[in-house]
Amino acid sequence: MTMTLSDLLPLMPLLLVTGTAVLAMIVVGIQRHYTLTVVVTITGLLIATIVAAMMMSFTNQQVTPLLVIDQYSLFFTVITCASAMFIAILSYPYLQNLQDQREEYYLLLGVATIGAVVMVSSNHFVSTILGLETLSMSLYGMVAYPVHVKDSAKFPLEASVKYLVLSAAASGFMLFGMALVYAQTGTLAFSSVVELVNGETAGLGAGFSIVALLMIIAGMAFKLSLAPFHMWTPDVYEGSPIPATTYLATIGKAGMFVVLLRFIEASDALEFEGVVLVLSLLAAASILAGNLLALLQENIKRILAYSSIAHMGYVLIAIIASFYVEGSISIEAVTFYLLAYMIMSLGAFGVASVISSSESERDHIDDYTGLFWRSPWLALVFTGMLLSLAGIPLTVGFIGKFYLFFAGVEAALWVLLAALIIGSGIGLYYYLRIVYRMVLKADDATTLTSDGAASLSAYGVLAVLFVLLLILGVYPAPVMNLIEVISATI
Amino acid sequence: MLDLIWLLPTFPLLGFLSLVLTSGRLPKPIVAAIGAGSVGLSFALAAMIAMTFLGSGEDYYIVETFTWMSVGSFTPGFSFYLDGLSLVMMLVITGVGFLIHVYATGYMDEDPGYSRFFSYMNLFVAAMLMLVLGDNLVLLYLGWEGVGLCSYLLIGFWYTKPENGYAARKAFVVTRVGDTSMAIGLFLLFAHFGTLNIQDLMHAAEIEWATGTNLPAIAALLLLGGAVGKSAQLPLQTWLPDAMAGPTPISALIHAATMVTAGVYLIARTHVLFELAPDVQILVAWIGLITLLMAGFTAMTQTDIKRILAFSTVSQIGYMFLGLGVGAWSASIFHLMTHAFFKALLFLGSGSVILAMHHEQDIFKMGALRKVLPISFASFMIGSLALTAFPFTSGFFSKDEILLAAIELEGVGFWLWLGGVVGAFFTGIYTFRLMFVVFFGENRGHHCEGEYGGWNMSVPLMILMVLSLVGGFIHIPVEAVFSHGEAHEEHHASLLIEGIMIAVPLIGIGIAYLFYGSKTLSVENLMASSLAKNLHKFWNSGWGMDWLYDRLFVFPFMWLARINAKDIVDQFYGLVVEINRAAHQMIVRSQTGYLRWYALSVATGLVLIITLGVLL
Amino acid sequence: MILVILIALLFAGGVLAWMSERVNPNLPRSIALATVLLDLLIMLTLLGSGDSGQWIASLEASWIPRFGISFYLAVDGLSLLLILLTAFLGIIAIGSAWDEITERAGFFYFNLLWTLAGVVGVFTALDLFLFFFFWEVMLIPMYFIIAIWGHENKNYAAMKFFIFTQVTGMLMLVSILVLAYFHYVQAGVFSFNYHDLLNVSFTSRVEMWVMLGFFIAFATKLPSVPIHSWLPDAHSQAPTAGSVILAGILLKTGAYGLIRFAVPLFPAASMEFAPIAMTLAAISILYCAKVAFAQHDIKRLIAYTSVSHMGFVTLGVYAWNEQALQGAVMTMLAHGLSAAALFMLAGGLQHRIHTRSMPDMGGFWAKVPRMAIVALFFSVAALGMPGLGNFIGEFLALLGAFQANIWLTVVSAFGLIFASVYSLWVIQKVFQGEYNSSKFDDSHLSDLSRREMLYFGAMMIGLVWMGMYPQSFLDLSAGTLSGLLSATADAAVAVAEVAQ
Amino acid sequence: METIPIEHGLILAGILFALGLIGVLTRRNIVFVLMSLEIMLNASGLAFIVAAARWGHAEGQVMFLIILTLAAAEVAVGLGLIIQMFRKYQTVDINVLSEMKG
Repeated sequence: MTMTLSDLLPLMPLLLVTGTAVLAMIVVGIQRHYTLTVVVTITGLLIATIVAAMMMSFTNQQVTPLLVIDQYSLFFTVITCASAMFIAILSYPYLQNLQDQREEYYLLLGVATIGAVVMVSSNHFVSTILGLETLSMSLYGMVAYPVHVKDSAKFPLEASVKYLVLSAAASGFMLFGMALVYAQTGTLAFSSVVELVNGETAGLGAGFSIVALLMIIAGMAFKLSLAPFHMWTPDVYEGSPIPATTYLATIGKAGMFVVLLRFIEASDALEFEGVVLVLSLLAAASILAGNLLALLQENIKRILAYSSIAHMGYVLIAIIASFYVEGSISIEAVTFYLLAYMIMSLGAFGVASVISSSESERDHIDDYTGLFWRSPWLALVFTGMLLSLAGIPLTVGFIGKFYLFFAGVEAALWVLLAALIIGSGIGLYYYLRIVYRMVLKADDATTLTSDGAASLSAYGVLAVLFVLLLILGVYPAPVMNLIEVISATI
Repeated sequence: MLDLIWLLPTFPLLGFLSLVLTSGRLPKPIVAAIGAGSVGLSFALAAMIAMTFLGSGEDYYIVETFTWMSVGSFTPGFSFYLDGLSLVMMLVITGVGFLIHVYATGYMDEDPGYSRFFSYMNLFVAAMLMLVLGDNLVLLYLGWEGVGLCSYLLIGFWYTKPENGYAARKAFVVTRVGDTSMAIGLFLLFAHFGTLNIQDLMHAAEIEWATGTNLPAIAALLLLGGAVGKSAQLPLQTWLPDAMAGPTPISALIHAATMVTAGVYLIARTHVLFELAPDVQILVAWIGLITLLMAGFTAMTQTDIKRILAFSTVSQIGYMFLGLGVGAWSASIFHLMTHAFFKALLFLGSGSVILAMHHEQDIFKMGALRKVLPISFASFMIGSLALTAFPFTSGFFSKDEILLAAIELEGVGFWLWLGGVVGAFFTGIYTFRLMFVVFFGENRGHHCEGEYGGWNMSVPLMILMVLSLVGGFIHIPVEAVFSHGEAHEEHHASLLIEGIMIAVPLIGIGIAYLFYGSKTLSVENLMASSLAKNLHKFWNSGWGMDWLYDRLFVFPFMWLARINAKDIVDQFYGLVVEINRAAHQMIVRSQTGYLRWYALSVATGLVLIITLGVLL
Repeated sequence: MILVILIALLFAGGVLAWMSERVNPNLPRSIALATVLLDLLIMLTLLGSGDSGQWIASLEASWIPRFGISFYLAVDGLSLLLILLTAFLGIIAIGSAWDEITERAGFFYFNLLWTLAGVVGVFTALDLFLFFFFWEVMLIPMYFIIAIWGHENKNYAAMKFFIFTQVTGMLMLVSILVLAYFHYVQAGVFSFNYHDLLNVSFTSRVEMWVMLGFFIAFATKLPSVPIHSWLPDAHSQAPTAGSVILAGILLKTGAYGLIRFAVPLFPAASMEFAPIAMTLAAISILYCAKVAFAQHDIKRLIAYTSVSHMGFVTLGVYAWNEQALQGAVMTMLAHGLSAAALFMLAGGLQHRIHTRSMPDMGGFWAKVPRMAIVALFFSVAALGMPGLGNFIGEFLALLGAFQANIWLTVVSAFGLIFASVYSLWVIQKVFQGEYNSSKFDDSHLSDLSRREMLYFGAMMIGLVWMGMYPQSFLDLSAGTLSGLLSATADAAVAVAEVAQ
Repeated sequence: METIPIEHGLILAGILFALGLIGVLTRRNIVFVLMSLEIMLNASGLAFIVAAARWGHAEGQVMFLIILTLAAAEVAVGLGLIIQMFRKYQTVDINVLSEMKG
């Protein structure tokens, strides 16, 4: 259990992120300077991203029993760090006018990213819990960040309390489930529950294992906001400042999904029919509930929250399919879809973030009326993101959905595919409703952009995301190949 | 010479195109020259072609131009087939057509739609020529639909009046019912013989189909459907009287002389098929008989000069059908030709009367016109005599032949003959009722300034008068066409029968004289009884056929259309939307905002999935 | 390569048109027109090169190797015919938008050209993934055209259009994937190549389900009862150019899909399904003709007649013999022109008097005689007058269908009667009768301009050409169709034997 | 030596867990809610201890320590929020936090 230097090298990205957080703290400690803090955070995350990307080609090892640094985890480390960096950039103009200490936000962001990186690298309950709680703990802070400000636009306090209480309860589920699995298997690493049940080691019975697995799954389902554990999502999304919402919706979801994927693959949980059934029900319920709930929503954040419920349901289909399908196609599907989901969510929230600020959140659908004629580029990006969420070609969302369909067809999950189609059909309505609002004639001709230089960087982020959206939508082959390679490592 | 036959429809078609493309910008004389001239050219050419053809002694002549379409074995071409039958038809169409065109140059003189009128007329002639000259049924169908279209356009020529539009649409739709039946017949024939070339079809049918079997009967019935539609026979006769809404030259050309006889032509053209289906053939006769009687009754009750003539047309075509039904093919075609002469004459005459009376068409508002309108009177007189089959007028010969052929038929022949004779009796009554009321008696108030129009209206009338008188002596060269269908011996009718056939119309004329000429008998007295009143009303309405069809077809269709205007299928999707909405409203209520409620849902979810998982 | 240029040109032209708006608001339309004209010229060079049954031009490049997806475009006679129609109607649509679209013209022409690009892609793609890709690509710009430049109820109409086509499109995606998966199982490699997938064999139950996925998607686009109801809304709300594109081209992609994909890929299931499909066709023909008659909104009326006419296409396709197929193709072409023209007329009327309500109209003949004659021409064409293109199509379709199914053909033939009822009703309501201007503002009621006459004239010549010498068109598609027929002959025989 | 069967220990932990959960559901005072959460987390901790006893590992006990830390952190953040809440609403009734819904 001793750490060697060769163990430290694979941990470089994690260490870099940690270093970033620490450095930012030191900077704040020496002198409060908003821009400097932001620059330090962004630079650190950027370096971590690059280093992780460079390491991908040659790193594949277990570092202590807790973390596995393989190509898959590095892939998601890259995505996580990059997303965190994007969110940091988006936060910069958003928080610029906050009547409070602004710098600590980036510390929280950095720490949350540490948690996320740990999560995507974990194949051990301890590291899962450590990562998850580091992430959650920081997010409570990020969600509640403008709580001191008198005229903060929304209800950060309410959001944070709700998130905290429910999330802690869910952590409780997960921990209890882990304890039961541990009682069954005697190890805290992700490992096959099934073998033990069937093997000679004294197991506690299949029913026991199922309860254990389902409790863990319930906890994870909460974090992924799968129905019926979804109810916190819209309130927390709505109440948080948009960059925090973005973080919650992207990194928070993706990290957890990677854990779920590794856990399901390692534990052979799908050998139990009960688990398959429950997961299928969760997927179907999430797809239908998410889309139906979003149907007539007037608040963009709530729409995106509900739609994220549905999207998590979509991805779950591929996870279920992984049990039936030979080869790694369904893992690739999950991976690609998560990537796509990150891009489009970042983009969609990014647009909302750019036109909002900490004192006035523009998250009502009417705020977007006529955006196409007032800020055509923003509207174009937003349209692209929404269409991608709806799964329309030319965008990465279509390729993602294609993957899901492919996995579903190979696994012959007809009922879930039907749910996917119905859900997507309903989804079209509310995505297009926003698009329609944007192309309507605007009553007033004011442009909805925040002031110059600060938001320029945010525009850059949106542009990068939009280009990614299109490139991956039109020519996804290179990324597909990469994903094919890394998925084989799970 | 014969190879130039494709020019026949081309001249009027060019006339049509030039008139349409200039769309009313040409001065009237030029329009008249193009309109009438193109048909005149066609007539001249047709006459030359006729002489060449008759001189050549050939039975038929085919001119192929180009293949219309070629899809697998389906290769109809723009090919023309000339034989005795199409020769007669083509001469009647171009000849009578030319006269009517000339007449129309005067008749339509004051109409703002002068150019439009002639463009439609030219198109009609072109289409009609296509119909009779086409060597395959698809080309025939092209002409068939084309004349229908022109008929529609010309009935609704005065488009500002909604009732004219209604009449036009009624004419088109009712005939379209027949056309559809005919189209299905075409499909059937093609499905069985792989060709729609008429001559090939007839040969193939003779060889492959046995007489009296089902298939030829069905095919013949379907074609008959087309024929009764176009020729206004029972049960599709209702459109023709309403079609009188068009200008009078139209009524003369389309609704008397040419188009309405297309059904007769079709049956004559495909007579082989009908001979293979004797039941259907006799049905043709019965349809003709019943139609001619019904129309005869109705004609006696009408007061509109053109409607009387219209019902008389229906009735006369009934004779032709009767003739077709009894196998008197050439007699029918003969009657077709003579009818074209005298009915065109009557209509044109009535046109002169109507113009002179300032568009008054009610005969009871006319009277004593014989002095004021001598030419009209003369044309009416000659036309009426021919119509009533007064001896040695044209109508006499042709009708005679049909009735004699009928009585020679075994079995039902006598009854058919008797019906035809009764019809002739009515013909006498209603024709001379018209004559006496309009041209004799006293003037009933309407001021009339004498003949309207110049030579261009009177000369055609005179030519038609001559034709109506002597047309019966023309020999139509159709023997070769019907060579294998018809017995060619002279009819040997007994003197008694001849006598009856001559006397009955005269009796009819006499009765008309007693009622309307000398007023010895009073219509009022006759009408006193309620039975007579009701009968009058019933006949006047055309035996209530319109009433019946309205209730059977029109009203239900309108009703269905009205109640389902919103498209019930669409409502279904509306329902889906509503369900989604309702589901949203329901489920969104679960988002109460209360933390404890959310916690409850999480806990319930946990219990639920564990229960499910463990139970399975 | 030429095929890529065809599509890329439209995409690029669209972007250019959009960008050029900043320079001059009149520039986009000229750019759009020039682009489509250029495209048409390039297409014309394809004419006459090679036998119509062969692939005249093709291009295959690897695209997404993970799934064996290639960028595979190819053109044969049938495709060429349809892309020519696309370009032709594209020009007409630009013409109809020339004066009508004044707001945000750049974005409008961008959408128009992108729709055309998608359609050309659909007609040329031979990789099923690529086909689906284009199938969906054309929806979004069409959505924008309706949603931005549409009329009073545009949001509803655009949304309905989009959801209908998208949801059924997903069914097709599932079917495509099942097909690809079976190919994978049977051949060991992933492929979405049309020629590869033709060889996939199924059990009959599976084949039926997979075929249905395709059929539903195509039947929605056609459209066929009972999934037609997006069309009347989309048409009545779309701007004129949108209606032209929708009726003229977009509907044809559904028919093309049936001919190219649904039947050849699943011959046995299709033959088995044919009676049902033909029944749906017959219902479409009669039902929609009846509903059309009851409409007051002239564009809705024409939209329903479109459904009715496309019923003949379905009928022809599922009769699956030479005459019927050629009839279906001719109907596609002729209806493309006649429906487009009728929508342009309706749009022109709306532009002039700001209403689409027929009860308010009447007696326009004297006011706008040229328009009346043009309207008469196209109405008459629509009701199937011999000598014009629609007749050839419908007659051949029925002629062929009669050999396949007598009773359904007879029933469908009644559509000819109904067609005359509603066509003449429109003429009566709009152009005949008394002129009464109290119900609308007639200050802008002017006759067709020279430019409009040019477009209508071109379409009229097209219809007369199709009606009088259809051979030019029939020859182009004959090779393709007979190839398809012979490829599916075995299955047809087998199904016929089972039926007996 | 008579050992306590592992099932008994786990059942005890389960009961505790359920009690905590019920507390979260029924309590309106947010302080009690936090306390109930503590009970849930500690129930999990107990389960780990029991399981560790079964296997004779230290891992489970380490996990318990982690849970303790975690619970402490949780409560720290929670109490911070409660203070803010009390400032704003002058109450610790959790039902006041229901402004977002729908």
